[in-house]
Amino acid sequence: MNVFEYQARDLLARYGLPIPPGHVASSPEEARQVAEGLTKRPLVVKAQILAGGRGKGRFLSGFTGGVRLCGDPAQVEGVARAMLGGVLVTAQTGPEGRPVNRLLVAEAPQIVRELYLAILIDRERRCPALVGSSRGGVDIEEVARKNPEEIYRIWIDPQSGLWPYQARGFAARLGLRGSLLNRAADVVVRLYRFFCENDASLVEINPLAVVEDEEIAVIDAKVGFDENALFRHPEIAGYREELIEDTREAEAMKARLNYVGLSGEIGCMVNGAGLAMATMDILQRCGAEPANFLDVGGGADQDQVVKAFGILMADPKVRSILVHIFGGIMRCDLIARGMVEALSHAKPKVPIVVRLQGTNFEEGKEILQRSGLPIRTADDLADAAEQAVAAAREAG
Amino acid sequence: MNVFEYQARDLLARYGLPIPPGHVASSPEEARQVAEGLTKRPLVVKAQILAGGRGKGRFLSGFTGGVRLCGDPAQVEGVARAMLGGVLVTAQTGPEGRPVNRLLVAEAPQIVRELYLAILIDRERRCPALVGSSRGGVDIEEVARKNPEEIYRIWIDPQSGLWPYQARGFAARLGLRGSLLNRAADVVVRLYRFFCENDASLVEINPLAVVEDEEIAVIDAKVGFDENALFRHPEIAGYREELIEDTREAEAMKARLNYVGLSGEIGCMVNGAGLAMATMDILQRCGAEPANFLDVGGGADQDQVVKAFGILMADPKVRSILVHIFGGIMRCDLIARGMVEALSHAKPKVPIVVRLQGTNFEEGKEILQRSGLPIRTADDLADAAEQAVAAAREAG
Amino acid sequence: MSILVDRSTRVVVQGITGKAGTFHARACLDYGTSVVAGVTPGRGGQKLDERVPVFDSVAEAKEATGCNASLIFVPAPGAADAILEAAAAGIGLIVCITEGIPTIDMVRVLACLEGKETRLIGPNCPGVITPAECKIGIMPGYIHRPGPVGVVSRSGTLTYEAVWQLSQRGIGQSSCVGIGGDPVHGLGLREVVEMFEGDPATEAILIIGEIGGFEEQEAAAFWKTSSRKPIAAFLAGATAPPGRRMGHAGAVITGAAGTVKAKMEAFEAAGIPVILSPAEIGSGMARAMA
Amino acid sequence: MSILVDRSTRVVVQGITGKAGTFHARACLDYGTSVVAGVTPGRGGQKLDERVPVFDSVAEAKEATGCNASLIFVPAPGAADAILEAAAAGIGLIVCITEGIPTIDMVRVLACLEGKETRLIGPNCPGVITPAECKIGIMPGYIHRPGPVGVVSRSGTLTYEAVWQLSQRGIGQSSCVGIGGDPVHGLGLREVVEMFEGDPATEAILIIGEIGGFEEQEAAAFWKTSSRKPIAAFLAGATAPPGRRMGHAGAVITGAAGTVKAKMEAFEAAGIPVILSPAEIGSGMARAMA
Repeated sequence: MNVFEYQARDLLARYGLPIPPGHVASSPEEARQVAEGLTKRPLVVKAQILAGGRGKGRFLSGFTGGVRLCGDPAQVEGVARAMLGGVLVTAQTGPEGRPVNRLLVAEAPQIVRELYLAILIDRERRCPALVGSSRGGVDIEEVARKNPEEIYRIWIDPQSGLWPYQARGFAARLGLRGSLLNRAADVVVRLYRFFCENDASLVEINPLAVVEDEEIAVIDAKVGFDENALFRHPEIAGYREELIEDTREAEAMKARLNYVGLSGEIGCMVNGAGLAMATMDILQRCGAEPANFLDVGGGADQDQVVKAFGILMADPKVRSILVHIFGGIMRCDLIARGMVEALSHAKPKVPIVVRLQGTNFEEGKEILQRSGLPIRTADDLADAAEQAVAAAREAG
Repeated sequence: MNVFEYQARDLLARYGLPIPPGHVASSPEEARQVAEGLTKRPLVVKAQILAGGRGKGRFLSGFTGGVRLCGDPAQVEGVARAMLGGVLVTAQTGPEGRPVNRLLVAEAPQIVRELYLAILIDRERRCPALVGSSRGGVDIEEVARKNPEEIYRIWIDPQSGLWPYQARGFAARLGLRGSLLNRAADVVVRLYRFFCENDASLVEINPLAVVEDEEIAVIDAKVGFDENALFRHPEIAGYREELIEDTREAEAMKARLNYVGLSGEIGCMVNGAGLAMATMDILQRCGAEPANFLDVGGGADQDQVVKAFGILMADPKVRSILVHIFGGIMRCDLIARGMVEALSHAKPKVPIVVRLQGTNFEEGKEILQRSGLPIRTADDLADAAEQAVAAAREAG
Repeated sequence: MSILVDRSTRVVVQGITGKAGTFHARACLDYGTSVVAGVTPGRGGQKLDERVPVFDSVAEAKEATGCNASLIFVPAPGAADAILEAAAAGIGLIVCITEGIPTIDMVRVLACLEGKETRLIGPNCPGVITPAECKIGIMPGYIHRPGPVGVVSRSGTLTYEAVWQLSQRGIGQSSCVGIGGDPVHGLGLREVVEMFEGDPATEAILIIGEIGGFEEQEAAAFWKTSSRKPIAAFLAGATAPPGRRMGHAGAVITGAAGTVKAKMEAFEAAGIPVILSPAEIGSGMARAMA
Repeated sequence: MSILVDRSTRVVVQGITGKAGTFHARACLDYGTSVVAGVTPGRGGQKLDERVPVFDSVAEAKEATGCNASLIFVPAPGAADAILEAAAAGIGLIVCITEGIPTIDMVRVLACLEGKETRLIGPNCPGVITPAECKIGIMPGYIHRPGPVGVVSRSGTLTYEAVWQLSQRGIGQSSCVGIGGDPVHGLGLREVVEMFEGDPATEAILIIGEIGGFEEQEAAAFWKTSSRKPIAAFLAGATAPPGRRMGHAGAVITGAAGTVKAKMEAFEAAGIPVILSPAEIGSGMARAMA
């Protein structure tokens, strides 16, 4: 779960990381007030969306740049007015862009040098890894492709943790010396503590900058958290609602469902992540696109099934629904009961294809049949996918 | 550095340990107020001194028991009046006893069973150790002597820490089952976290009690901290001043000196802990007793030497002073200068014997000679000790 | 012969008194698995269905019953502890079904297990089954039949689908191992392929992979250099958008190595046939074995 | 021959630009020790007295100078890190002078050093000297003279006193090792006695012990079973009150084993003569060697 830059800054600031003063604003007036409270100039206004490439982005309105330097609070207010409520398109957002509802207004220190610093879990080595480069401020994937020797990694023993000498060695490899060596090492130590104590999945500082007066500053921070660990970080978990832009995903989150909104026309409800992905894959092979990823999992109750099915039915993009269940922990009869309940609340507007297999599949089929609802059943995966695609074409 | 029971309770409470409600009081009226704020009966009033055996202790006034059960706030006030300002003598205080300036007033739950639980650093195995016994509430050293099989120990890998399953296994060994097993394991886990996060040197819960309603309660807690680690625990370091009963030690603490007040007649100033202990030992072999242990260490500056010497001179028990320095990091000339400065503030009332050896000893001797002060010098340790003892006898 | 489990395996179920633990302990018993003990701290002394004794700890369960494999249903906050408890008690095979364990917990667990004899399968996995002998997991037993194909998978229900397609065609399984969908887990794809290579009962191997990580590539590299057994593979997640979590925490594509494309290339380079449609896993495997 | 250090030892001083570091680096150089490098992070590129290069890290120092021993003066909050830095750089002998390191830091350090080749002396110790060859520590050099007695001690200045008494009587030292006064430290009494036993240059052994811990007992047990070299011991702290910290954090008597009485009994049981007065260490050692 990635959080907004302004949220990341707030969390990192508690660990004493050197972050230029600034604050979030959600109206032009508020942006001006924040600017007036800041002492140094110039200032920077940054659109808060969960995607990179903001600097080179463009608003649908034609306004250019999701990150703009301003000389004074009046200019900040003007830029804020142009950005807020707009939709920002960047290389990472796709052509539909992302709505901008909040801005970060902050001091913009003079940057002498840009570095890159990240911490993540290396799943192969099964431990946290530090990644750094003396070439920061640019797309790190591109550096990795073109100049792999300029990317430096160390792996941290999870038992003994990161010791300051390792952080200093790391800072030295980023080309820092003198007092900057110790300051950067301190940043690395604090960032690692933040990473571990908050169950982060990724912390990426790009750029970590050397600024005026031999100081180090965190200019931009991308922070993601391990969703499995949110139960022990209620405050961070509380950010979740602010983060979701897709209303379908917001609904799914409330019902504790694994849901990812996509742009296709076939709504899918599957149990198990692998089967759900395979179901999406076969739809594509049949020439259609899934409207979503939805794994109802093994532990869902009937109420969650009702809600899951409701989200699919309410999605205006959906032309047909494919329910694909291979019962294991999940019982097919529970799925069937949930569907029947959901369909008793609202009549189906699109065709529904169901394939049930595994635990209690016969009982499930019987429930659906007895309900008298217009549900098509399929015996295998290929049949189910083909029927769903065909139904969507009819409906379209 | 051991802290008072009421301080230990406050610190442990932050870790969610089950501690019966209560509060410290330093006047009979305050004790009554605390008692009125508590809901359950009976109540217990406990004299706050840094020594064990309080329950069987006796005040110099004749009042018996440093731990007394009371039925109501009025009785609490009466007991508090008898204890406060008194001197409590227990098996551990020595015949001179300890002054009682504060009391703990707390609820006294009904105890079903008493257990023993402690965490400390095992210096031989170089790791934290848990020590427990199903025979709590009594002198654990005696249990260790008479029923060693009733004491159970586990050692914790400092890298991976204490896992809950180990705590459960430990609780099971103390004879707990059912919900008590899980509750006691939770206490062990929290106590270990407290131990590590606060650099404790000892945490001893005796008794850890099973009380009414299948609950666990911390009835008495003895907590000590690693003095070397106080720099990272400013709040705990702040307790230090409250803890010191000996005014000489309070002075020494302010000057950052390693000083332990003793009851003999020869004041000692030595550099190095081993040499200081050896100096005390030889005094005793000569038939005298040291008035103190004082290690000025290697890093002391002249100002600390002046203060150290001042404390010896101000001690009314001191009949002669022995200065014994083997210069290493410490330079003998600095010691000599410090002594001359101290003696310029106050005339010596007792004879002073000095032995200087090691770094800059010749310069040190010369400084003392030139000062014209009545200081006797010795060439070796035996000579120095004999002179100091003889001088004390003359003076006595 | 089989890998990991057989008729002699004696299972302790950790978290046996919970809903999932009770349900699946019964299902395993019904399948014929020797479930000899359960563990729920504080519930020691009880019995499940008047036949499986419940203990306070794995150590006690092992001492009383000689169990040598553990099946874990303990909820996520306590699951890492349950794994280490089983390992400390000397359980040789640990199957952790629990979903949603924080990644850093698994990092710590695996660091603690390093150098120990214990084998961990999972977490967030369906478990392991040797058809007609022993089932330690949550897979529906009836879809399996004994036979020559070793199945290893990062998925749960997709494995059932694959097994179902095999069984429908009359192709039985030597053992099926779900290694789990979390980014940091125990036994890896390559290790299981290596076991199948050494297992006389396994004549062919089916890999069910998915997006994320690098394990498919490692398994492919191993097979290419060290195995001559027929093999086929399916990969889920060709259509998954990068950077989003597709249910499995491990299935986030964070680098080029994690894409289906990269994995497919690795399989093809190793000479491993890749089945393109999830509806053709059975037929694809039959082709590979022909 | 000697134990631990000799003319070929090449020393890096960690914390060389601090007051104590500079003072003692010079004193070691004056004694003839090859101090080839210093380390202070952020000060790389400087030189001490225009001859000892300063580096940002031990790894850099080692690469540039081939240093194989480290002498640490880094203040307590950073000392544990400095020890591990030296160990990670492959320094074989680490002498940590720093006083006041938290016990739990040393617990962590020793856990990290476990299984590694590195030897740690200290912390809170005077260091090690092989007279006329190499001094890595803070002891005054002039009190020593080469000779047959191996001295091992838990104390600093008391060791100087003991050495001084030996040298005054014309009894030289093969090596003198101060293992440090902290409860959790590196090399132990027994290990050093064992080294002396194996060192041809050492003909007799002097142990300076003190209250607290169990190391004297272990050393005594080793000597009794495995050494025939003449030996004597002195124990400081007979008059120390129990439970109070006598300067050394390790010198708190917390159990019966830590008392001078218990240690004295162990020495006597092993046949090791105990010198009763600190003024008679020289004569006592001479008697033991006669």
